[in-house]
Parts: sequence; C-alpha cells; structure tokens
Amino acid sequence: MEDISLVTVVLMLPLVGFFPLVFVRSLTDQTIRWLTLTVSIITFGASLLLLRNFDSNQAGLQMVTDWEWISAGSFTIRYFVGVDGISIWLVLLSTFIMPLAILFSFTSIKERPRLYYALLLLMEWAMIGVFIAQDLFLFYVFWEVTLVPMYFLIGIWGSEDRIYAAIKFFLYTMAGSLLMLVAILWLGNEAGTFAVPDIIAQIQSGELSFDVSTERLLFLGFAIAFAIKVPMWPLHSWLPDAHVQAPTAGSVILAGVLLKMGTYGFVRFNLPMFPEASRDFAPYIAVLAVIGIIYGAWVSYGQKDVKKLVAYSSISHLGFVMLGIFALNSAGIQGGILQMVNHGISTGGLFLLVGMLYERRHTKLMSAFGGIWAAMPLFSGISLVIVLSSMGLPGLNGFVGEFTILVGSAGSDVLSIWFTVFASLGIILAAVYMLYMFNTVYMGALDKEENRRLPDLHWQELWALIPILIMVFAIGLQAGYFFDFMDNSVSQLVEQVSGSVVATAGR
Amino acid sequence: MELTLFFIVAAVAVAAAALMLISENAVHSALFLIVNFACIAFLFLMLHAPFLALVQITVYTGAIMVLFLFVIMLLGAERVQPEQTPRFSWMTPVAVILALAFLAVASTAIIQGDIELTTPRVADPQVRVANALSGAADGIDVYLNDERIAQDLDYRESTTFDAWDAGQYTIALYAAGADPEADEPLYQQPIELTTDDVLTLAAAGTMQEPLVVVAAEDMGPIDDEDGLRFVAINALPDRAAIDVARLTRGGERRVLIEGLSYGEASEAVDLQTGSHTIAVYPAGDSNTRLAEYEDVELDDQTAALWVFGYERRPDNSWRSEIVTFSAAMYPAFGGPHHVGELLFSRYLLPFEMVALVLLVAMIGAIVLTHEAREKRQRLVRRLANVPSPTVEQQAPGEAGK
Amino acid sequence: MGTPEVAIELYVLLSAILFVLGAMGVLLRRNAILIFMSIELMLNAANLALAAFARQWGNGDGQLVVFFVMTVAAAEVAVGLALIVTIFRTRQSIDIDTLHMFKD
Amino acid sequence: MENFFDLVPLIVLIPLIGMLVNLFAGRQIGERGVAIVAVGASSLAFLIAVILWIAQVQTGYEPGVVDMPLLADWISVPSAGLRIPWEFRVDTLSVTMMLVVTGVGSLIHLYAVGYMHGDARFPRFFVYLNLFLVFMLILVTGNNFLMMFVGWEGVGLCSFLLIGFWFDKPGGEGWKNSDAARKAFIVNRVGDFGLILGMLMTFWTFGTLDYYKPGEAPLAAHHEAEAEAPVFAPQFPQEEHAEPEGPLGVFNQAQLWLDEGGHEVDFGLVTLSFETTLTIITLLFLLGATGKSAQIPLFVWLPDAMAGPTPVSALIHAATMVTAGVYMMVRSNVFYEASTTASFVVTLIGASTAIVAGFIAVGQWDIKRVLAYSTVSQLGFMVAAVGVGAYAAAMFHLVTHAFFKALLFLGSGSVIHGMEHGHHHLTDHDVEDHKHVPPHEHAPQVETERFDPQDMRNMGGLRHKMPGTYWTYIFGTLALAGIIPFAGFWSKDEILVDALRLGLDENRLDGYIAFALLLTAAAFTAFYMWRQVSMVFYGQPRTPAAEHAEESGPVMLVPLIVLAGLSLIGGFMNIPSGFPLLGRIFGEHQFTSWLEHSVVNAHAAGFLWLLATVAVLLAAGAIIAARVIYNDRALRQLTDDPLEANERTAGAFALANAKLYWDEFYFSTIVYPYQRAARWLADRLDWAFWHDFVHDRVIGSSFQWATEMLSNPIDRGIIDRAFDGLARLVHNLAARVRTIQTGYVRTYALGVAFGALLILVIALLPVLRDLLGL
Repeated sequence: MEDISLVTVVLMLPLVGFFPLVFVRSLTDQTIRWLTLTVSIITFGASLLLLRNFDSNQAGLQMVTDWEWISAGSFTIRYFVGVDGISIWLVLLSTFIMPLAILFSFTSIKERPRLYYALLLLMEWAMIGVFIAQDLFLFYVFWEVTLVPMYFLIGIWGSEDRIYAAIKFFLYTMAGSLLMLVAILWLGNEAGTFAVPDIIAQIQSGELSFDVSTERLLFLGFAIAFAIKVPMWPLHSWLPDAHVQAPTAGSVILAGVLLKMGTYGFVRFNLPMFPEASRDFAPYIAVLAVIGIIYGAWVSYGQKDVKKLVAYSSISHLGFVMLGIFALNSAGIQGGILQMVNHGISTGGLFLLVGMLYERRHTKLMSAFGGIWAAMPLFSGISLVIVLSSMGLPGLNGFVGEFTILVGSAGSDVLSIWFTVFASLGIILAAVYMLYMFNTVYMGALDKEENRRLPDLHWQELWALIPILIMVFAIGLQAGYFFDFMDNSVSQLVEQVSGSVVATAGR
Repeated sequence: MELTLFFIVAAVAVAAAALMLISENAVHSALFLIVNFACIAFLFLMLHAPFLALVQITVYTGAIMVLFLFVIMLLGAERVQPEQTPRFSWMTPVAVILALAFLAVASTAIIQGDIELTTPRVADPQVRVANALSGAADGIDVYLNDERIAQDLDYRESTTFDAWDAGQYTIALYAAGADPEADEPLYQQPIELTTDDVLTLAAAGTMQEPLVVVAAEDMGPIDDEDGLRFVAINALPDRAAIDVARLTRGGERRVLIEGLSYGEASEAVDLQTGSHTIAVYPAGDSNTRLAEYEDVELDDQTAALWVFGYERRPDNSWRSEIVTFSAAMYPAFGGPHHVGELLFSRYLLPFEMVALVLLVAMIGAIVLTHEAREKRQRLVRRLANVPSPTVEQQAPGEAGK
Repeated sequence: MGTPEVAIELYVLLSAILFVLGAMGVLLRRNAILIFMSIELMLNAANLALAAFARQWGNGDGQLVVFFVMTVAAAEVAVGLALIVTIFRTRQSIDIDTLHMFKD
Repeated sequence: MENFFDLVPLIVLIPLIGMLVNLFAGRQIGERGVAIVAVGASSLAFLIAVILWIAQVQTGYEPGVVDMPLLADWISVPSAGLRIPWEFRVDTLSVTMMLVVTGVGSLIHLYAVGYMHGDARFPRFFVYLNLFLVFMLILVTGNNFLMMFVGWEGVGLCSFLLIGFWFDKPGGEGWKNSDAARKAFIVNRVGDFGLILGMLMTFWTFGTLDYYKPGEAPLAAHHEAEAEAPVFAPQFPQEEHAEPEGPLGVFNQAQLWLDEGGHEVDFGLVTLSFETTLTIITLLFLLGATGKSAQIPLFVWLPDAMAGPTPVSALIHAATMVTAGVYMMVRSNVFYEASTTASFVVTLIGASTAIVAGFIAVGQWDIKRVLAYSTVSQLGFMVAAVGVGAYAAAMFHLVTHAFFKALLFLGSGSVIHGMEHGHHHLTDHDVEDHKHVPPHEHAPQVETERFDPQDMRNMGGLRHKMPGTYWTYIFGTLALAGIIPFAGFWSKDEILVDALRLGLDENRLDGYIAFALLLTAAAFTAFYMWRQVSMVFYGQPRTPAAEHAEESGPVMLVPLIVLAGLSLIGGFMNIPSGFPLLGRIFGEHQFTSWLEHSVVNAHAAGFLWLLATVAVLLAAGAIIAARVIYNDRALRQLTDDPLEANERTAGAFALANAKLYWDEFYFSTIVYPYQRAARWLADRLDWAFWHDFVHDRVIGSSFQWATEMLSNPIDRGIIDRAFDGLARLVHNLAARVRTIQTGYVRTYALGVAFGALLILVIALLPVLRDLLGL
C-alpha cells in the first residue's frame, strides 16, 4: 500500500493546524480561533469524503494505509489504519463534535488560547487515530495520547477541583490501560503480529488459540481498560469528577467521543479476538450494563447540579450501548454503534447547553434556575429537542439506537429476556430525570430576578447547536442510511463471535 | 638519533607547557601553547601519524589558537585583576600535590605496566586462493573445511582476501564441479590460521600431482616508493630445490632467493619496480639454468606471488612458466590514505556525528554571542476559571414543588 | 614498519606529564581563557598517548580517535569561547572566581 | 380512486408545514395569520381525510399502503432482519380515526382561535396544536407498530407541552402546571415501557412490525367466518384468503398460526407457545394503553392534565389522544381475540376504570375535572368493549365520545371563558371604582383570595347568561348520559349488549362483570353530569363573576353548535339491526360493516329492547335524582355539597372528592421512595460511599498509608533507630561536605581532579600492588 489513503489524510489534518499553533508565536487570539475552527471543519469535510468513498457492500477494512513503523526483532509494529462499517461513524462523530466544541470555546475560553486550541487539535488527532488504528500497538499509542490533552484541558481550564479531577481521570484510565498494554504484549507475542485483522484471521482459522483461562485473562485485560473508559458501573467514579470539573468543550469531547473509545474497543477488539470469552462473559457484562442503566438514571435524578446530572446520564446511556454490544447479535451491535453516535450528539449537545447556562449564570445548580423558557425561548426550544433526543423520543436519534439495542438484546442467544425488561425500565427513568431537569431549569415560573434578563443565544452558540439539531433529526428519521454502512461489517463480526449463521428474527 | 630527537622535542614541549602555565600574560600563554602544539605535531610525525601532524598544525595551531588569541585581544583580557584577598590560597599546594600524585601513579603504571612491544595485531587471518594448476579444464574448487572458498577458479585467476577465524582447518582441492561429499579430493592438507596471517593458497603442480602451497604474504607498506614485494613458490615438477635470481641488463646474476625446495613458498622479498628478467637455477648450481623469464613487469606498491611451474600447451606439451598474482599493498600507516580509508569505512557514523556536533557547536556559538534583543515580555499567568459563587442547594423534587 | 626506535613508554610518559601540567593549569589559573587553554593542553596530551598506542599496535583506530578528539575540541573551543565572550559582556571580567552562580 | 391514497402523506405533511410556518414566522404574521395557517392546515387535513373516505368507499374498501415521500426506510438492519419503513396505511379503521382527528381537530382549532385570543404565546399554542395533529395522524396512519409509536410518543410530547403551556403563571401555579405536564409524560412512559416490550416481543415473534405488508388483505379467522357471518361480507375474493405469499404482516401471520394451532415461538433462551406469547404481548400492549388511555392503574395523569388550556383538554385529553390506546387495541384485535386471559384482564380494567372514575367524578368541584374523570370513565367503557370483543362498538363509542366530550369540554371552556370575562369585568370595575386606592393595598387582596373560574361552586345560573353554551352543553350531557336518541345512547348500548351477549352466549364471567359494572357506571355518568349541569347552569349566580359572565363569541359558538349537532345525530351511523324506522332510514350497522374491512374481528351486536329500556330509564332516573338533590334551594348556597351534608353519603363523597387517595397512594409508595432512594443513591452511596469513601479514602488513602507505613513505622521503628547514629554522622559530615559546594568553578575542578586520580588509582590497582609488593 504505497499511496496515502484518505483515512491517513483525515488523521493528519488536525496536525496541519496543530503545528502552526505550537510553533508560530505571533498568532493573535482571533487568528488562533479561526485557524483551529477552519482546520476542524476541513477535517470534518475530509471525513465526509470518507463517507462518499466508503463501499458499504464490503465488510472489511477500506482505505487502508499499511506501513511498517517500528521493526524490532520479531515484532513489527505497523502504521496500519483503515475504516470499516464499525469505525466510520465514530470517526465522523469525532470530526463532527470537534468544530462544535471549538466554536463554543470562542466565547468561553479566554486564558492561553494557543495552548488550548493546540490541545484540542491534538485531541482530535488522537481520537481519530484511536478509531482508525488497526494495529494494537498503534491503537495503544493513540489511546494513551488522548489522555494527555484531556488531562491538561481539565487541569488548566477546569473549575475549582480541576487538579483533583484531572489526576483522578488520568490515574483511573491509566490503571486500566496498563492492563491492556500487558494484554496487548501478550497477545502480540503469541500471534507474532500486532495487526488486528491478522490476529482475528489467525483466531478464526484456529491457527491461534488459547486455553480458556488465558483467553479470559486476555479478555479481561482489554475489558477492564475499556470498561473504565466507558465507564461501566461500578468503575464510573472518575466520570462525574472529570465531567463536572472539565471546561465545557472538554465535557463535550469527553462525553461525545472519549467514552465511545471504551465501547468501540469492546466491539473492535474483545468480540472478534476472544469470541469464546465474549460469549462466556456476556451475561455478566450485561448485568453490569443493566445495573448501570438503572443506577445511572436513578442517581442522575438525585443530583442538584445539572452537569452532574448529565454526567450520570451518560452512565445510563452507555449501559444501553454495552447491553447492545453484548447481545452479540447484529441488531444489538449495530444499535450499540449507532447509540454511541447518538449519545455523542445528544449528550454532547446537553453539555453545550449546560455550558451556555454556566456562561450566563456562573452556576450549574438547578435550583438557581427555573422558568428560563420565558426568558430564553430559542435556547429553551433547542434544549427541549436535545433533551427529548437524549430521553429517546421516537423520531429523534436516541430512540432508534435504544430500540435497535433492545431488539437485539431481546433476541439475543446469550442474554435472557429479563435483561431487556430491566433495561427498558431505563426508558422510564430517563424520562424521570430528564424531565425533572427540564422542569426545574426551563419550566415553572420565572421567579428568580437574575434569570429574568438572561440573553438568548449568541450566534456562535446557535451555530454550535444547529448541526446537532440537524443530526438529531437526520438520524432520528433516516436511521436506515446509517445502518447501511455498518451492516456488512457487523454481520461479519457477529459471524466471528458466534461462529455460526447470523440469527434473524422470527421463526 | 631518533631517541635524541625525541628527548629534545619532549623537553621543548614540557617547557612550553610549563611556561604557558606560569605566564601572567594570556597572550604569552597562548604563544607557548602554540609551541607545545607544534612539538606534539612533531611527535605525531615520529609516531607514523603524518596526517595527524598535519591536522594538528592546521587545526590547533592554525585555527584554534588564533581564535584564542583573537578572543584575548578582543576582550583585552590579557591579565585578570590581581585578587585583593586570595580566595583559594590553599588551592595551590593541594593542586600541586594532587598533580604530583597523579603523575607518580601514572608514570609508575606506565613504567611498570604491561605495555608490550610486540608485533601489532592487525586483524583476523586473511586467506585467498590462487590457481596456478595448469591442466584443469574448468578450473578448480577449493574447500576450507566444508566451506567452499573458491569455485570454478580458472588458471591464473585468484580470489580476493577473506577474513577467517584463527584455528585449525583442512584445505581440500577438487576439480571444478566435484561433490565434496562423494568425490575424493585431488589434494588435501591441514592448515593452521593464526592472527595477522595473510595467506595465499596457491594450487600448483599438474593434474597428476596437484598440490596446494600456503604462501605467507606481507602486505604491510613498503617504505620505498618504487618498491614492491614478492613471494616465490617452487612448483617445478622435477622437485628439486631451486635458487631464484634476477639477471641485470649487464647479465649479472643477483640471487633473490636461495634454496627454495619443492612445494614451498619463500619469504617476502623486496624488489625495485621495473621490467626484470628472472632466472631459476637448481640450488647451489649457478650454471644450469632451469628456466628464464624475460620482462616480468611489476607495479610498485604491490605484493606479487610468483609460482614457478609448467604449463600445458594446447598441443599437450609442457612448458616451464611463471604465474604471477599481484595484490595491492596496504596503504602507508598513518598516512592520509590510511586515515581516509578508515574514516570512510568503519568510522563513517562517528565521523558524521562529530560533524553534526561541530555544526551544532557553530550554531550554538553564534546564538550565544549574538546580541540579545530586548527581553520578551513575560505573560503573567492568571488562574483559568473564576470559581463560581455557590448557590444554596436544593434537593430534587422540591424544586418542582 | 618495525618496532619504533623510541620506546612507546616515553611517549606515554610525556603525555602524562603534559596532562598533569594542563590539569594544574585548570586548577591554578583564574583566567578563564587560560583554563580553556589548559584544557586544550590536556586534550593534546591525551591525543599524544593515543597516537603512541596506535603506533604501538600498528592500528589506525587510535589515530582516528585522535582525529575525533581534535574535532570535538574544536567544537568545544567554539562554544566555550562564545560563552566566555558572553560572560565577559555581562560581568566585564573573565576571572573564574568572580563567577559563582552555580551555588544558587 | 386508489391514486387518492397517495394523498395520505399530505395529511401529515400539511399540518407539519403549518406548524413550521407558525414556528418560524409566527411572530411576523400576527394572530390572524397564525390562525389562518393553523386552522387552514387542519381543515385541509380534514379535507384529505374526507377524500380518503370517499376513495375507500369507491375502491371497495381496499386497504392501501403508501410510502412516505422524501424519506427512505426509517430503520433497516438487513442482517438482523429488522426493517421499519415509513409507510402509511389507508383502511377503514385509519380513515375513521383520521376523520375524527382532523374533523374534531379542525373545530377545536377554530374554537381555540377565539379562546386563546390575546394570549402572549398565541403562535406557539398553534404550533403545538398543529404538531399534535402531525403526531396523532402519524399514530393512526402508520402501517407498523413503531410508526404508531412515533405518533404515540409524539402526542405525549405535545400533551406535555400543552399541559405545561402556562408554565410561567405566577404564584406556584406555573410550577403546578409544569409538574402536571411532567406527571403526564412520565406516567405515559410507564405505559410505553409495556408497549416497547410488547413491540420487541412482536418483532421476535413475527420478524416484522408491519400490520400488513403492502398488497396484503386482512384475513378473517376461519371459524369466525363460518360460525357467524358478518352482515356485510368482506369484499375481497375468496382466493386471497387461502394462500398469501411472501412474508406476512403480523396480523395475518398470527391468524394463520392461530388457525394452524400448535405453533411455538423461539426466544433465544426460552420457547413459548404462540398463544402464551400473544397473551404476554397483549398484556404488555394493555399496559401501554392504560397509560395513554388513562386506565387503572395509570389514569392519574389525566385529571391533572386539565392544567392545560381548555381546547387542549378537548382535543387531546378527550377526543383524540387518549383514545390512542383504544385505537391500538382495536388495531391489534387479532391478538386480543386470540387471548382469553388478556381479554379478561382488559375487560376488568376497563370496567373497573369506568366505575371508579365515574364515582370520583361525583365528588369533584372543578368543572374540567369532572369532565376529565368522565373521560376516564368513558375510556373505560371503550377498553371494556375491546375486552368483551366488541371492537366495532369500542370504535363507535370512540367516535361518538369524541363528539360529545369535545363538545362538553369546549362548553366548559366557554363557561370558564365567560366566568373569567365576568371576573375581569368585575376587577376592572373595582380598579376603576377605587382609583384612589394605592395598588399595594389592593394587590394582596387579589393574591390571597384568588378567584378560580373553574370551580363550579363559583358558578350557578349561567343558563340565562350563556344560552348558546347552555343548550349545546345539554346536548352533550344527554349524549354522554346515554339518552335516546343522542349519539352516546347508541354506542353505549352496543357495548352493553356485547358484554351481556358474551356472558349469555358464551357463559363468560367477564361478560357479566363488565355488564354489571358498566351499567352502574352509566348511571353514575348521568348523575354526575346532571349534577354539573345543575351546579353550573341552574339556580342563581353564586358569585359576582357568574353574574357578569358573558356568552362567548361566534368563533367559539360555531364549533359548539356543530358538535352539538353531531352529538345528536352521530349515533345514527350505526343503528343496530332490529331497531324500527331509523334502521331503515340510516341503514343498519353501517359503521360496523365499514370497519369490518379492516378490523377482522369486528361484529355487530343486535338490539335488546329490554336492555335499552333499562339503560335509558336508569340514566333518566339518575338525572332526576341529580336534579332532586341539586335543586335550586341546595344550589343557592353551595359551600358544601348536598351529598356531603347528608350523613349517609358524606363518607362516600369525601372519598370521591379525595380521588380515593389514589395519588397519595402513588406518592407514598412510589414517588417519594424513589426520590428518597435517588437522593440516597446520589449523595450517600455514590458520592459519600463510593466516591469519597472507597476511592478517596480507601484507595487514595491506603496508598498514602502504605507509603507512610514504609516510611514511618518500618523506617522509624527499625531502620531509623538503628541508623540514627549513622544518620547523625552523615548529617554532620554533610554539613561539612556542604561547604564544598561553594559555587566556584575551580573548587569543582579540584573535585574532578581528585576523582580522576581516584579512578586512576583504582584502575591501576593491580599494577600498583605489584609495584608495592603486596
């Protein structure tokens, strides 16, 4: 593969903006902002080209670049990137969320913009890298690189407890990823390669096989790292800290993309590489997922801080994603992947909204608000759509994902129907906490003086929200288009996991 | 003579160094140092390092010391202000004692140490194969133990030198294309390779009586510009010991080698370049001329190997023939050629690194001495986010009531 | 190239003497430039020893190292003198004893 | 005529366009413009519904499936066999619903123009109303369960928005409205939980969620077709019955499997018989229906939903949205018909809801709340009808109920409007009279004695003030009470007949239970309705506001009159067979036979003279009783209800007035525990325990503890003591050594030289040792 594929281009585009930011000292703040925004929009545009060039009839990787990177002894670490139906939407999600986060930062970030925007671009680079890397080692490198900008974003631009949150975030994630590193090295040693497709091929052909306990250990090595990132109950403790302390753009990226790295990891690595263990562990993981769904929703309802409420709601939403993935059938996994995107869009949107509220009132306590619909009709109207999307109103994006996941989990060969029943409870509970939030903040009488004169949306804020609205409706009404891209890849994956024909509904 | 010269130069060097040390004026110190450097350059010459001597003069005395002088003059720093209160008066005795101790230890070690004046070890044994065996149709194969070192080697051809580990080997000669597993060798003999050996394995004789002669060659440089060096091998089929002589134009007979017995190689013999007439006599018999070879042309600075033997003519008759193999000598030790060769082979990487260091140093020097512009305003870093005013908290459910 | 007429020990001994002289220069002189020159002397002493050993072993490697030492020395001199010039600019002195910023 | 079916997407799109226009340009085009757009959109939708009706008749009631323009499949996961298209279904059932929704909807839109006049958020109100029409029409026209669910949730959303429309009313009322809105949504979500699970099971049973695939005709059950021939036989040829090809929609597939019998469904880990599966599915659907159609146990949201503007109550919470549950069950009649257990539960829930709500309605003071409970009660009738298998009767009652309940709500709205008018008139007078009174003295009085224009105790004698409203209201009341020949009589009678028939013919217990409960509920209905009429319209005005109440304008009266007319004649569309004269004029069982084309299990009930007589007499008796109790004397001073005053009925009245403590029960058993648990989970378990204790304390501190352990006890106890001396030594030494650190380069150089010597000595140690002879 001599030519540089489009995927590599998309990956490298953020760096095009990153280097001038780092090395050219004479840029004004305004230039920095617009440069970053332009770069991120160009990146998004390039990733749209990915979509155009993508052949959805093909299951395997596309637009592959495969270069040897480091060759040490028998180990060859490759720069091996490409997209398939599983990763393409996540790449798009990353490039989609980024301009919004940047646009929002225009008004909210005044301190050290050069560093800030450079970190954002570095972040984007690493996030795209995580989703396109097909070499375990390369993946690990990108995975770790994402930590660094986020650490600084929280640590420098966060709120009061930022240092604590940043360190906790870092240590927590690091602890998991070290386990993953061990597992990667082990696996690479056994397989003689780090390239994921090669390893999967070896495992599928029986060339490489592990005894039960080894496979489980390897599975857990990956799973714990991913579970922390997701985060799955009960490893979620870093999440509220990180979310609440992070600056808005940080929260948006964190919720919008970073958490997906965990769930994506499960789909990309755990399922095809350890099919036996995946089937064995599926019920246990599903139990945690369902607990997460209900627990997250319940705890959200008990919050006083809007941002924390949204943070906990992520636990609930990602519980759905995990449930879908470990239904181990096509509907579940595809629903899971779409739900990752949905969650990125709607929760990202929610964090933007919270950020806008915070900008205006410098508090995130729900009790400080009330009735602001009357003061800010446009803002509240848009908020309503995003809130509804988050709680899964049919016709908006959240529902499609959740429903498909539930279809998958209800028909799963490894999960009992009770998982679905309890997970569906999450739909009620989502309405409970989301409407509680919406009611206390937006509805009711406008009885606090300081809320009366809140300005409505600024044009930058509006432009950060409009793409979200578009996507909310686009996915909500035309989910078929989105599923089309992943169908072949996922059904191949399901075959790999189940080793049998894809289960279809009925009969 | 050389020793005397050394002592004189050494004395000058030490004196210059000492004077440099005690001169109050930095300019004088610098000048003394130049003298010292010149002495060292001279010593380099004596140590067969002409190239280094040259560099020493150009780089050190020529460039570096000029730089020193320049800086001294520029700064007007010939002298430092004498101290009102010497801060380190204790330093002088301590330093002197330390120096003496150092010198004592070092010189003891040097005198008592194991600096041996043995023949220098150059390298692993070097081996090549030369074919002076007339009559083998497709040439020969030669094996050292089981490894083939020559394949299909034609008459009058030779391989290049290859390095081998020192040790015991068996040398075996086969007709070209023979299978060493199955076929009997035409000839075989044990051979010991030791370090620094430069050996030519010359196949000679006839097909009926083939043999391999091991000739030790001396590839070291020859002082004489026009000189060359040769080794002779006696492979004449009458098996008698021979004398080898050079016939001058005047017909005088200058014996080069005496009593070279059959199947032996001679010592290396130095010879002037030119066209020679070589004659072979039975040992001790200067009247019977066994063979005469006219106009043997030899280049300077080569090591030649002469094999005296018979060559089979196309009509199957035999004729006495001298077969010559020549190889380039090693370049003169320490000469520019020698240093250059090493530099561009084994030391290429360090050379490049050093070059890089030099470059960086140059840039560094420029940056350091560059007039600093006015200092950049340092930004005062403020805290990022202003803490929010805390608002009284309210329990869920109550807010809605 | 036979055995050298002058014993190698003598060269090495000379080198040691020069080295010690250089070291004393470093220790005793206060003039920064002189200290520098002493260092050069020490380097040359070392070079001499190296060349002597090269001669002894009939091996070119020693000479190569000498060559490299010279090169690096040149680099060092360039930087060192630049430093001295800079220091002189700011302190108006090259007395090494007036420079004691190392402590803090 | 089939081409007209292609109009069906327009019925959704036109209100959508209306909504978008009002959303983006509502402020620009002004109140009149908004009204024209909104009412125009709903009227056009009604026009399309009428066209579709005619098209249905013309095509011989052939069902049609129409794709949504512009949009491709909604959800399609080919490898999982999941495909949910955007498809509209045109059949008699959906056209019925379309007609009701757009017809009643248009009238209410028109009425709302008058009612909402002058409201600050006038455009937004019509945005919501049109949006509601969009979703309601998606609900009734969708060709699969999931599309229905879109509408289902969407109307819930609109209901939420409209209940909370006046969220910013001052003085706690805004919060009350918001909470009512939230309550409605969440309670509905509980029902949706069942609906979603039901849909999931349906999907895994049938592999599709489509009702019928395009081009597929509904199959009637075999035994049914033979045993009891419908009055009008289905129009499609017999062959289509026999061999349907390709994948089938859920209902036909279910019918086939039922006819075959013995089918089993594999759910991955469990295998259920098909009948059991259907029972579970139908019960889950029932849960959904109890949410949306406000049945026990989820009816509690509907009375609170009266916080919304009255047109909303009429349109959403009486005529259309709340009937969605009934529509859904009628749509799934194949399922319900198959499951006796589910039917039994449905019957019980419907009948008991009817009577419980009827009972509670007796004890209410708020004019709209009475109607709300009445709605719940009537929905109970419909649900019970589904339970007893009277699908046509359920739909019939749905339609007539839409007429008269919308009428009653609009009438009550007119009353409230008049009362408010009177009140304003009064307060305006006050302000004018007491201009010298400083506002701050006046204001508290208004605050403390807030006037409630919906409380019936504040009314009285409005008969003369608002004659138009009065007469239309009477029509509605009589229809609701089931007095012949008003619409309510016919539909209610049909349900009762069906229930009784189920008991008599099949000897089913649920038939008898339903019959008994519904008959009682009907009596209650007549009683509380006449109680309301008496309190509102009869007697003398009890407050100044009532005295100054004024008749509403024509824009509001016209819809009332139209609806009153419909309440009178609406029942004639389904005259039972055997009824003299009318049957010959209007045709017998017109509506049932119309429905039979899409509702395969619809059947017509006969007419029982005895039953009809009893029912009408019962209703009339209840009316007379009400009038007797709430006579003019009692109505003069109405602080206490006459029932309350009477010792024998006081307890019952209190119970009804407190709504049987149903809300309180939910709050104390579900809502408060959930809130407390949430707070406990959030503050205690997740934060104090998991976050602070486990993470910060246990993990964080134990790490610190470990390092301290290593440094303190071990270090201090063992190493420290042992090496204390050494440490002191080192310390002292260090103090001296520290002086070495002078900062002078030369001293450092000396150190280096010293070190070099040392190294040299060490390196040459063997040589030196030899030298010294050691």
